[in-house]
Amino acid sequence: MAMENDMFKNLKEKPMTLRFPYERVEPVEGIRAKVSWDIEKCIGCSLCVRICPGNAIELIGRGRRAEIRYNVGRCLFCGECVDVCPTKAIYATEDFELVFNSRREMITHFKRKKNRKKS
Amino acid sequence: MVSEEIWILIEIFLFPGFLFLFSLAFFTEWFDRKIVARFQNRYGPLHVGPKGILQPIADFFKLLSKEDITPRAADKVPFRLMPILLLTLAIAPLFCIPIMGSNGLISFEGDLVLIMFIMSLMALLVFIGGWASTNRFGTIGSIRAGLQMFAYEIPMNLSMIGPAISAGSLSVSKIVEWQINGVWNVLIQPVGFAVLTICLMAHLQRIPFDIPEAESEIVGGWLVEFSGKKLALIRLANDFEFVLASSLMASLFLGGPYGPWYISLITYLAKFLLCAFILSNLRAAFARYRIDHLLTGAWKYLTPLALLQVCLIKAWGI
Amino acid sequence: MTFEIPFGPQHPALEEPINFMFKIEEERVIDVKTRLGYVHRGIEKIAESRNYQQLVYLSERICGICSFAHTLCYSQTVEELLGLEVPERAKFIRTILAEMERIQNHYLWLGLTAKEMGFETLFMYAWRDRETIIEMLDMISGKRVNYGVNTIGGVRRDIAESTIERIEKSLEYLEKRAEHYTRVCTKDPSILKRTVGVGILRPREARALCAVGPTARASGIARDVRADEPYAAYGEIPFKVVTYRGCDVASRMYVRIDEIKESIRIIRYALKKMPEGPIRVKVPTRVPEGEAVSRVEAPRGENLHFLKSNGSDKPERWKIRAPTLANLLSLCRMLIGVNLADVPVVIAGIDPCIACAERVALIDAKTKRREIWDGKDLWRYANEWYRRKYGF
Amino acid sequence: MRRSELRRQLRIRARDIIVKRERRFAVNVDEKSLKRVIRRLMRMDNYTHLSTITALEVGSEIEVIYHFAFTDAMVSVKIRISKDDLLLPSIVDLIPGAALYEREIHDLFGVEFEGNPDLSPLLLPDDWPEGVYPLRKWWSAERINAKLGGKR
Repeated sequence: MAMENDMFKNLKEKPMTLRFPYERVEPVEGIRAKVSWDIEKCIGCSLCVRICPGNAIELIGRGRRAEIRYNVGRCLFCGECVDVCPTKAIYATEDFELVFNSRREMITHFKRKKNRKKS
Repeated sequence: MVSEEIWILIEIFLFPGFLFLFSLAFFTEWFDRKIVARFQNRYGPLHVGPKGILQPIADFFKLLSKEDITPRAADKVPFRLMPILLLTLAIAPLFCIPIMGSNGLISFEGDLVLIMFIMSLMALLVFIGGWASTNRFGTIGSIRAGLQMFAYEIPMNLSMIGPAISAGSLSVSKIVEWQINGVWNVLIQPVGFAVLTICLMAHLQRIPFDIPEAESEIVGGWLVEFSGKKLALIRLANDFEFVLASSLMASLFLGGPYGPWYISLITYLAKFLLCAFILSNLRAAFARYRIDHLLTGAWKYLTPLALLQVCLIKAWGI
Repeated sequence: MTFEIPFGPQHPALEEPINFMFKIEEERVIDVKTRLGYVHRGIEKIAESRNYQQLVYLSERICGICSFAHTLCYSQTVEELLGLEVPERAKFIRTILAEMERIQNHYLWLGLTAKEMGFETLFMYAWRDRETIIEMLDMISGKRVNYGVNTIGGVRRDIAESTIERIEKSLEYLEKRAEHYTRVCTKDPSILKRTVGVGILRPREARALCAVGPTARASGIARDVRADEPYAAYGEIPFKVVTYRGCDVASRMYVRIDEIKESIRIIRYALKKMPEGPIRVKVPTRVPEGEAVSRVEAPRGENLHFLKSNGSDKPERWKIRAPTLANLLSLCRMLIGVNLADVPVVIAGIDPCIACAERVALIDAKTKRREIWDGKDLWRYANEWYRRKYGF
Repeated sequence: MRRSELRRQLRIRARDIIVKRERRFAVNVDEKSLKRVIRRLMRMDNYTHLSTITALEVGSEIEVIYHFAFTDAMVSVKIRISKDDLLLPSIVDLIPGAALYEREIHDLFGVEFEGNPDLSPLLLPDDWPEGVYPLRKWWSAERINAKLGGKR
């Protein structure tokens, strides 16, 4: 009963809920979502592999020619790897709507330009 | 020249009859869900049809296609029969309500008593349905439905008798005619109108009084074992009851339709929507009461108020 | 006639699986027996193969809603073991975020209790207002739920100047809504009928059953870790411990709504008094041998973390006791004598977070083998077994 | 609250009270004096409540710690019992609030609390095999799986 005036005021206002597929809210600028590598800068120091709480990052090869296998399924989006990377090779993207239909798709393999011809 | 029988058939099956009532029932459910949603600052049904108007029909057909389980322990006959009976009992009184012109399809002296009898039969059916499902929650739900019936039955009937006394007849059509050339009952019997609204909320088992099917306590109450076609029929019966309740309020207290058939249709629908709005508003504004609140509340306040209202009308001798 | 009603693991009134077995006599509860274990993830057993830095994120996932309180408590325990002093600014940021989480938790609780009472509109409004505070947390930490701001030795995100005005604006709105809800919850007849005099917990019983947090404060016991043992920046911030003497669900509601207002005052004070300076201190990975206990006032009550380290980079024993476990016995005590219709409201009264209450176990790195013991087997086994027994 | 005041209240040897830091006290007791010490602790004026009971495995013994919260400090009462006679007096009669904590430790450690009215399993499924205490160090992941019949 005590909510009457509040309810009638809401009758006129535009509803608060969003019609999701058609109306979207743009992510906040400091959002921490999926991370991605600029593989050329990576020096293969595997600091990010050790820091990652979800064991989502895997290093293949060593040194300058190392490649990264990044499993979004295990990633917690905590951003520790972004902070710990000495050469700032890892950057956070804004894409948080992640949908996959198989586990294999979750794993992205960052290859280097030179190696791509070989493997 | 359209012969008499075809005209009557059209009236029964098409216009103020089944087709119209079915679409009105679905429309009212949509209207109710939309209004309550807007009260709660959200959209309500949106995607099925323009502004979601076909959503109730979609729900109905979805339920029809669902698997229809009859529990092993339930006693089969009343369990299967109950939804069908509930639906027929919900539609029957609607034929006595004047929609086109000032008298309904079947209007005879005493159809108000028929409506009252059918409404109490419905509450009894709910009790049987819950009891027949022999589910623990179902049993508790049906006991509560029975208890709730004792609470609202007497004040509701008393408040319905009020307009009959002032109009001097027990037929809804005559009451409507009396109001057309007289004054609307709601102006001379406001208390009766309030008591009837509260009791109809209890009859429809809507939020403040949806104790028999309180999902957060007894997981759906008497409805718990019904599924598939049975649940579809029960929900449709619920919509019809909502239409019956609103149109009762409209015709007994707000004067019902008057004038040639197309104007009377518009006036009927306007008053009908006003009453539906009142019921939806009440649904959004309250928390659910406990069964003992309803019982004490009904016996301590509703019944004396209804009695007082009836005495007042007799005293004024209108 | 007496019924035996299972208020079982799957129930619309419960967000998380917990099982109560009620003996009902004419709608009155006469006996309660409770069972946990449906959402037991064996978090501490998983913790066995994680180092201290990674455990911060594990402690965050103990409970979805009071995640900041758990990380704060865990970080303080490790800082105590390391003998580390957190920079002043980090303390203030931790206090601000802890209070924001309290506001968000109390609005969520208000909505849930309204849903149990069947009051859909209040449920929708409370959760709509909760959105404003979640936007604030999203702006500061970049994430809506598990903020990942807290870490050992300080905080990872700073509160920039630009965000402070937006925080002020949203605090005004939240304060106005808190006023509105106080008026609604004290005047609306249907809410009063469903909460006043329901689920009574006498002060004497609350003390004997060691109730914590708002559940104890609603029975007149002024027990608040922020006042008893000021951690983070609570020492410098004056605030009032809210207590009511009603001992029923209604007074628990008023305690929480007043605490929202109290938190807003704390945040405003902290925002003004926040000093400049670093927000994080370098932390060694190995923790010296020792034991530490630390307590934090989570929105639901007192959180306790006990940590025993053995010099390596993995903890030896990590015991977490969440507030819900402490209030469970008081809940069983409150439920006796309540009639069936009020059971969900009384359960919602203590704001149960069952996932928290499951924190039990021991971890040890003595075996040195890299045991990928996954809590899942224990959890999968428990669920599958229940599926067979109850046949649903 | 200072160490001397604690010693005077509990009337036990000074050796048993260890001050870890200004707000943390640890009191070592044995089975006989456990209840006596707890009763005296509860009589102190700024006693608030029993926070929780922790159990951990130290070599061949199991150490049970009772964490008592006071308004200005925390006292942990520690007691060590050997693995073969896992018997402790229950304190439910003194503090009813300890019932769930004792059930928990009984579930996952096997410590018997005589005097606790209901030690039924709190966390583990009802037909959990006897003698398997998943929180003992020996019971690692593989062994528990093997014990549960492996196929699960």
